[in-house]
Amino acid sequence: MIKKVLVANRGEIAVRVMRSCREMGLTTVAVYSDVDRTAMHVRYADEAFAIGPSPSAESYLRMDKIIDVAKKSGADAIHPGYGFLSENAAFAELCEQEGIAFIGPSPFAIKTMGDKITARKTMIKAGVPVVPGTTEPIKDTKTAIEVINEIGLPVMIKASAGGGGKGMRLVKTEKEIINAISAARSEAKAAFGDDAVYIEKYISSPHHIEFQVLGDKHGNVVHLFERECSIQRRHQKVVEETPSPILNHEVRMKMGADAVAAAKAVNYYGAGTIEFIVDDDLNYYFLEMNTRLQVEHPITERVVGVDLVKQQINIANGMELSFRQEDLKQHGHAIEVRIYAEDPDNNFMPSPGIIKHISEPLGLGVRHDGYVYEGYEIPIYYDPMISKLIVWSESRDEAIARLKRALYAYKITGVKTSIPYLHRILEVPDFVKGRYNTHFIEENKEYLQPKQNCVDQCMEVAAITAFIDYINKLEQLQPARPDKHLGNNWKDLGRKRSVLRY
Amino acid sequence: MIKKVLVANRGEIAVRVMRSCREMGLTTVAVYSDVDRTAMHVRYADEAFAIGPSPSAESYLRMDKIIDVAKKSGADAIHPGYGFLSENAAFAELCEQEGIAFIGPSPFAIKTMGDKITARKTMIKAGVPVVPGTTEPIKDTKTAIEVINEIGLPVMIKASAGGGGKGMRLVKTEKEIINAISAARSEAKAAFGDDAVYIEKYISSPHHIEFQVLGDKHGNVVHLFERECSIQRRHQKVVEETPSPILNHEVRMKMGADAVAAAKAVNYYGAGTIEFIVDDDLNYYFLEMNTRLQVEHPITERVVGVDLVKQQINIANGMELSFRQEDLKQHGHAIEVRIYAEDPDNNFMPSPGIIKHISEPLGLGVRHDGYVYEGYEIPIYYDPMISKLIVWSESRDEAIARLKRALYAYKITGVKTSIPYLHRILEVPDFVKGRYNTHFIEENKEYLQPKQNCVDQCMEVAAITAFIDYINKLEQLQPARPDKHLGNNWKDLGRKRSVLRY
Amino acid sequence: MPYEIKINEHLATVDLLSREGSSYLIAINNKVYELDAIEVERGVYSILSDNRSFNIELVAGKDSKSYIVNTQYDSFNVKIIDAETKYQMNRRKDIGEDDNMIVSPMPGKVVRILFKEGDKVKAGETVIIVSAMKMESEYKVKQDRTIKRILVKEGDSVNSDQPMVIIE
Amino acid sequence: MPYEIKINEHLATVDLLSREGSSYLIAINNKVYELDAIEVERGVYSILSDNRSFNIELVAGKDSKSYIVNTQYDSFNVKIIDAETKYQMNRRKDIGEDDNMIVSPMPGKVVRILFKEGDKVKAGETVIIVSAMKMESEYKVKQDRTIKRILVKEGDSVNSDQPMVIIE
Repeated sequence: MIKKVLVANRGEIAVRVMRSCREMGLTTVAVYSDVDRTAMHVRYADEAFAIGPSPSAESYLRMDKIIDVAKKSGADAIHPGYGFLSENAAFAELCEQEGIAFIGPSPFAIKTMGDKITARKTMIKAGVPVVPGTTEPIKDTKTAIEVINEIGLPVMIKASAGGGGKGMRLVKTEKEIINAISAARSEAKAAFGDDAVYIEKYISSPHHIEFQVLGDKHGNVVHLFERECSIQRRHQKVVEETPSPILNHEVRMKMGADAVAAAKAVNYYGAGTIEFIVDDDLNYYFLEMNTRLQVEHPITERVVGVDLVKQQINIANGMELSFRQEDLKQHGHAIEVRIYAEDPDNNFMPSPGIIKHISEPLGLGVRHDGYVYEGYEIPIYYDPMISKLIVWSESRDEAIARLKRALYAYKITGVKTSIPYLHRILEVPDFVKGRYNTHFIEENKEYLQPKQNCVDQCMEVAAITAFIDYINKLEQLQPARPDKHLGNNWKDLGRKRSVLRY
Repeated sequence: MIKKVLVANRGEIAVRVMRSCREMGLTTVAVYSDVDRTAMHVRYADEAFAIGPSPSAESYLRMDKIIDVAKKSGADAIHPGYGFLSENAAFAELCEQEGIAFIGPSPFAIKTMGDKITARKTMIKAGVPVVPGTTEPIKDTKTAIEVINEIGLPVMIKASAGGGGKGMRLVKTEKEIINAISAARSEAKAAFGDDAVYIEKYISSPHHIEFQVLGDKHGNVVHLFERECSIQRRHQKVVEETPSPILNHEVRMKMGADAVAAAKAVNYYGAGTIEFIVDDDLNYYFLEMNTRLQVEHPITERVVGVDLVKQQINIANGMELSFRQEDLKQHGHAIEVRIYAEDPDNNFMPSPGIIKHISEPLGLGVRHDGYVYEGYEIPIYYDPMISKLIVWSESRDEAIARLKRALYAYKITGVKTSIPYLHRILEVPDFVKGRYNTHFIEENKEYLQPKQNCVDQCMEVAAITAFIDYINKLEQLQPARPDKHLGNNWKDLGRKRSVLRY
Repeated sequence: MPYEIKINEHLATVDLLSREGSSYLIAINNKVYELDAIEVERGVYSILSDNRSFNIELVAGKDSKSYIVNTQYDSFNVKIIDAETKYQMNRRKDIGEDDNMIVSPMPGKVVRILFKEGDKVKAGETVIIVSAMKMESEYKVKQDRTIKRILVKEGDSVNSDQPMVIIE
Repeated sequence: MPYEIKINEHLATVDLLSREGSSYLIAINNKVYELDAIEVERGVYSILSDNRSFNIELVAGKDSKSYIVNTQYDSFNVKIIDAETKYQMNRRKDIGEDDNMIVSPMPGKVVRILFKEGDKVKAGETVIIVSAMKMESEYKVKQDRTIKRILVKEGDSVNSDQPMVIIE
């Protein structure tokens, strides 16, 4: 049985994994890059080991160093979190060879699902619907053009080895074809070292809906229902919710069964996610499988009532799943938003820096998964996500109201954040109605523009507050000189009351 | 319909009520005493009005001032929270007269349930089981002795007008009778201005289990299951959980039906709580009704999935309950602990003061209802509760593990808190097994003693850290003088890294 | 003594009329506010004005007279203009305005420079690309401009607020 | 130069052997620790010692040499003893030890004084009752004592750390 877990990650997910480890009585080991010495995962862990310079290629992606720390610390398992080495089959294999439990799926499952074309073939064989398109990687432009003519426009060109939107091109008209193919191929080459692409029918008005699955090493696989992730900016999810506002019970059950079939096709064990693309008529197609924990897993945890990290660890321990499909139900509605250190009013420019002040939202139905603290400097080397705010309520409407209330109380100064932008999303009529697809952000640009909410009084009070701070500070700098112009009744008592008591 | 709510309270409950108001789109009005100008409820509200000096008798208990603010601000409803005016029938009546909605039960229900003897009679009439004892207030010692002889020892003497443990005496042997009666009567006189007492059979090994009820103004009443509140120190609840570890389905349903009958007996509307005393054989007796929201209401909200404050407001709006009894279910297990500003290792001495630093626990299954912030001074005038930590999990065992994990991450400096003491409670075998009654704290004194958990290394690291801070501060005070004894390689870079970056 | 104050692009006159403890009587553009202001957390003020409750966050700007002021939903740049500031503002005009520089707002790495000194660029064209936090940011010009000087080269690390390109 | 340091009731010798950046080599009672110490939040240090991670909170004591140090589950009183402190400790002995005073640890109100000056009190008896935060606290003596002086009267407000009764 696992006793000591090395978490090969940083940020909120490292802390989140360690929380579940702590609840299970397991010792935790953190690894950290130079810039992360003061990061929360180092402070939260029982033990911490330095693994090199700040760029992740020299630290968090260095398998040798991580295995080395596992041995030195006596960790008997490694949790990879998401990103970094989490979907690296070679790393999973290396752990196996070194006798360290990899808390994740088998190298075979990672490999099969990691290659989009192999995954597609496997799904076709398993009877899971896929988007019409090529089954073989295309390595030259001529074949690509032939295939596109066969499928019919619009089509999407995607890097075979890709992810995260890199090497992707939408082609709507004939004259774009050649440029799009060569652009996609060169981007794929640069990003993944492989210029193979594949071509798919493009679904206009697509919904991105994914199913959480859990499988054990005894062949049992269940799904934990869906997550609606259609609100994306540059292929990055911004808001996720469950249940999906567009699914009905019948389609949900059919998609769930297909998700289970997809996982079973690769003898999947661990936590994984089957991503589907769904059109307005609720036709759905397998998109890809993420063979790891997802950023947005908390909404599933909240609605289904299962701690997914604990399940991952139990599965890695060889235990059987403690529930069957029919034991699982969806209760109420959960929404997650991702708070980034970025400036939404300035082209989403990343905004690293020192957190000067933070007030976290509290109360009924609010979960907050973060890792920053006052005085912490968000480094420039990694993803600028600060935290995830997850709310739950009985109904979707109440969940939206609760999320607004939580965002209202969530204050961070020192860095710019996406909080005002998230607020605006929640006000967009299409979102309120639950009628949106992956074009949501693009189609609602107008609504998402920064609006000055407060005028007159509010702006004047803002200016006056700065002025008061200025004259107070001035006063403190000149304690001996009585400032006659500062008005009457200047009393010690008053002065004491108006300065911060520390 | 209610549009603007005055919250006639302070601390965590005022903020908690305002959160639900905000989610419902209602404007909130805070009232505050002199010392509470900087309190969170003032900061969180849309509007705030001063109502007088710090002692609550001159501010939060002044009905005239509160009604005055309601009129000035145009508030159409008042939420009293718990404590203060929440169970004051005269205040509820005054609101009614002034045309302001009192978010709570009718004056009649408050009055009937507020007097223990009237309540008892009403329950007997309604067929709800009560503890064997007197039905009339006893005003002289002679009658008291007669009654005690009739009921048989052991008995409990209680102040008729009382609450909170004042004017209560347990009598186990005959020779204690006379002293106990006169002590209880004089204490009752001093505390409540009324020396009437009543006498009840004393249940040894008692469990305190209460049922949450909700009634609307159309005669519908439901219960939202129980809360187990047996862990009490000096009659103050310390830990609450739901479901109760000792109830079974049959008794739960019977008690729930009796709770509903009790509420119906006073035409109850609003949120209320029926407290029962339960013996080891699951015989149960009506103890009293609290005609307000309870401190421990969040565990019910979590397990049943209902926002009780919103229900209160809907009921005050004259709406019918949106669910029937059969719609309500218990999901999983919730535990609440109350964090007080007190020194558990020094006779629970209150510890008011300035919050120097606070780290709140986050993550899966954790709800935190607080009101303090860094730099806030906990005043001496009110209850020293800082916050409530509520955890949920599928199972009781996992909920305990999660609570430990949350307490582990919950850090407050500046004031002493009950956090270490709560930690110890969670380790007591009787608690772990769920086998405890109201004598828990008394019977487990040994387990609850402060233990030095860390020895050797930990203590030495503590000392060294203080030493490092000391030499660093010394260094900063003497920037010009090179301190030769401070070792080699004293470099600017190093110095920068080891001081706080703000 | 009235002060001039700049709020985003607006100029206003602010005057402290009187003060007692945390109560202030302040005129802004001749409109008088009576308010109670207390710094409750580091950089966070609780303001009561006409019984309305505001939480205002102040973040220090480039100097002790500049603030970023956050209200519930908005953010303002506020600058107190005293004699020294006025002098500096006049002086700055002589050596070229801020708008004539492309400045890196955060630490990062120069990925590409698309023009050379002397080139003419059209409104909306990208001049320089900087990478930070796994993302590339493109810096464009808003009007037709000429590249005057380039202060960095591709591959350079840049700090926050470091001028990279001077345009005119 | 080694310092003496008092941890609760224990005395120890602490010596800084060397330091580089945030890395310290420190001997405590001749046991050598190599550790990395960074103040990550105001008053909170992150310590890595032998790869174990500690979060240590320091709360300022009565003077700059006194600390309350909180580790995960424990709290220690730590005092750095320099020459000045030693002098004061010796001096204090002459005018009576701390134990000879009953001091109010927080602001409150004197509810009752149960003895008068000159009275003899037995171990465990309550001398004075102070009310604060809706609760009454009884202050008892641990051994048989005599009331020497009473510095407050019933109804008085007291501040934190205010001496109320001197006993001997």
